[in-house]
Amino acid sequence: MNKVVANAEEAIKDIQSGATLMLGGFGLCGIPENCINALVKKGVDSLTCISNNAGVDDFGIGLLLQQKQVKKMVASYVGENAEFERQLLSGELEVELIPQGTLATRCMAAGYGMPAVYLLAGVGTEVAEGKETRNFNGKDYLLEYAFDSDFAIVKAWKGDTQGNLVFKETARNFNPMMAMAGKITIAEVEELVPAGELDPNQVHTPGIYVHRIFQGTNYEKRIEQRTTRKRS
Amino acid sequence: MNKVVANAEEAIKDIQSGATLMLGGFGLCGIPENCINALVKKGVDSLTCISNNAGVDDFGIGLLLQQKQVKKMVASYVGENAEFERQLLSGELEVELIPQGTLATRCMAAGYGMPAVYLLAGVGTEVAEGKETRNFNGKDYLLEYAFDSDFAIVKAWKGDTQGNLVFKETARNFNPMMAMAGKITIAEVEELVPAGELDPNQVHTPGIYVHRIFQGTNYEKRIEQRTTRKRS
Amino acid sequence: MALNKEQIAHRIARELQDGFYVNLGIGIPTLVANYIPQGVKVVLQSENGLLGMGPFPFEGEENPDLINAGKQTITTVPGSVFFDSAMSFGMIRAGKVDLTVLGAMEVADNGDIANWKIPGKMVKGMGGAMDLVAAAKNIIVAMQHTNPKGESKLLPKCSLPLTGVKCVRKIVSDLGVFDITPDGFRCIEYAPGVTIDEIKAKTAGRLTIADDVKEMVFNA
Amino acid sequence: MALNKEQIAHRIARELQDGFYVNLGIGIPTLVANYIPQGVKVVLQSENGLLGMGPFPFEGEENPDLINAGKQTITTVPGSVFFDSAMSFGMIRAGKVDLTVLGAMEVADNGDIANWKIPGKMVKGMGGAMDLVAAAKNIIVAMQHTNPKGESKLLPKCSLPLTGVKCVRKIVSDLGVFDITPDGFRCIEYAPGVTIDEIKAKTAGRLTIADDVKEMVFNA
Repeated sequence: MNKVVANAEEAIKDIQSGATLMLGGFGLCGIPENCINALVKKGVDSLTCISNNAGVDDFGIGLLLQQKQVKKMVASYVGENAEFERQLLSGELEVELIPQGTLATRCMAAGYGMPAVYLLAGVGTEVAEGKETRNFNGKDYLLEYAFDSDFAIVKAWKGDTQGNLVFKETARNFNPMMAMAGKITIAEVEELVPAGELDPNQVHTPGIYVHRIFQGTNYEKRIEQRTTRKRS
Repeated sequence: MNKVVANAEEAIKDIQSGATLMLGGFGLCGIPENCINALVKKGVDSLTCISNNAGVDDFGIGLLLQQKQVKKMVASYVGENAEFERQLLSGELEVELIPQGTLATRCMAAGYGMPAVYLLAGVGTEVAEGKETRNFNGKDYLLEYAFDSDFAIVKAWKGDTQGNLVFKETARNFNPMMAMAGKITIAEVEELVPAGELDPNQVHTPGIYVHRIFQGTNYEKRIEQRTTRKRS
Repeated sequence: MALNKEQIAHRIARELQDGFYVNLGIGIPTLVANYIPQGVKVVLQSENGLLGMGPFPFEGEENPDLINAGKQTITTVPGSVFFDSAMSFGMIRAGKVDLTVLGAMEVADNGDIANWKIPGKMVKGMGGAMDLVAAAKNIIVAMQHTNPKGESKLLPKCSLPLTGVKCVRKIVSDLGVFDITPDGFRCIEYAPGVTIDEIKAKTAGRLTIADDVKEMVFNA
Repeated sequence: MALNKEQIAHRIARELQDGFYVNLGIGIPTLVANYIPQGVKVVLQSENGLLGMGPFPFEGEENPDLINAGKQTITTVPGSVFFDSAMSFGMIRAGKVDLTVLGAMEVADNGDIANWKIPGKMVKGMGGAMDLVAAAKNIIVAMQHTNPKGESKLLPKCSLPLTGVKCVRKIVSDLGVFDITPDGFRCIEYAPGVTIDEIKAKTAGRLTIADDVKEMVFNA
């Protein structure tokens, strides 16, 4: 049982062009920086990326977009990226927009072995078009299917050699559900510790969901909206 | 926003006869001992209890059974209780047996606002009788509904004044899902601390799900199967 | 005189009750946090995975791992808790959030809301808005009563693609406060100096005026 | 000579592969943990909410908050992790557990299993058995080949209420090892001293004998 790999290059080495990837993070917070950089370097293309956002032009998934490695983006909000907009308007890029909670829950459904769940978001809107609607207790719900993803790539704060993961603050976001949902799950962590060092009461993602893990390097952790207040 | 109550009596004071209650715990591990004792003392009856097990004769839900306070038991396994068996065979007690994972997931569904989910357990067995079956990707699943419960009563290790809960080891079990699923959720904890003392990264149940909290007393924590090995 | 953004936020803050869990959207709704009445304690939810959001950090103390749903750097308050996005929307869907405040491009007199998409413009996505409006039990919209061309944004029917149907309970616009009722918008307060006639002229949807309609008062 | 319980467990342990996540049921399956082959590391799951179950505690070190799915006091190993029961069955349902070993009252030659209910007797419940058999991708049954009356428990069709359908992959009984195939039970090993004729006589369901069938060897 050796889940530890040397680095991002080794972790992603069997990701081929055309693969479907889940990528953790919300905005630029908690994104798998090392693996994204390795995917850019490897140059695979025609990727389908499931991620809440699409990064900015020169960071996160934006780096994959710049190299035209993404065929389809499945996201809830993609507003921060000029190259994304260009490719979308030119028809080079396919986009499927999904309500944020539905996106999260479709990942969770996959991790919990539930093929489909009934959710409220989008009832009566164009999101409901083509979807099965069903009424429970007087309310309409949409049938939403679990995602099917070849790989899930997540970023955690700490991890151990068995693949157990702990996330930090709001960098948790989509990472735990995606970690549960990948056929192969790759985790990059800021700090990799030996099995037994994490408090077993306080692990967010049990290692059973994680197939490969490595300690990442040079995290930039770029801030998207730096908002502050003055000391009074 | 004052969620803290003095004790179990105050926490359960509006639970009336005929109520539906979820009670956390697996076996005798992680059960809300104080609230069960208070329910016995209060003497409410005709209760519907949703709990994985039914305690033993003189501990846990068994105490409610002895006083004939339970009308219906919804559980996955009830094998440890002679009075239970007597009431069941005499027709005094109604029992609905549900696969353990389905029980857990029907609680979770309630907490996540999902009216129903598709689950595998029981397909092709008598558990499937009368249930809707649907095929996804070549596999049959049963449509299982979220539980609807007036109260959820859970036991945690630590809690804070805002209702945030942390569970210990396998005493976690059903408690977090039930905490999410009650219309009113009551939490008894071994240690109640001021808001801000728990690590916000390491809370299992966010306080938004918890309506009343108190520090319990005199936990017996009875062991059901004491198994040991000899020092070699 | 029509309310400014701060005043809209100030008025909405009066809807907060002690113990409320509140989700504040981007823009004017965010400002509501600055006007929480004394003696009222609320917990702010950020749908990316936080209960107990605090103010922006002091300069130099920004934490890239701690942002709100608007991707802004924030802080936490004592008793805060982090969770994943599935649980976050789970608690919204299960009705655990007491109040949601968000902006809108259009609201219809039956409570329909449109705030995510303008045909012909680049569509950036709905983010969490559809989840919030579909599930929150109490939705207040903070908005300008008219668009820059002076056209009403309180309509008989939304012209833009919907975000959610029959979900808005109350609107606080620059002109007044409006409940959504079976009879359409009901004006219950008007901004200081704004006339009922002006409100009638600028409201395209069905409108009634409450018998006890009154002028808003700002003491602060 | 037919295998004893320890030998059944010993034989099943040979199915373990390095890195497997394994759920061991109550009874004989629990004993499998004592025979994990050298060089093979597995992680034991207990469906009440634990990965990384260790042996029973030393006397005096029992912890009431730390039990397995059989409600027995246990310990953990380094790297263990606790979680709630919904996640526990979620990982089972999602196929993350590599191997499930459990007991059975009856198995049919199509892989159906019955192990939870005997009509006329007090029904104690299925616990997690139905979830496990419905979802596990690899199920091995540990069982006696016949009941105390000498009747076969490997049947053409289960007579007892089912726990799951077409789910068992392999049986290790006191008489041998049997794969479930489209042609029914296939004997691939027989217990030392047990004859094929005895196996045939005691198996009521469809049975084939593998060409390379061999006698089990226990070195330990």
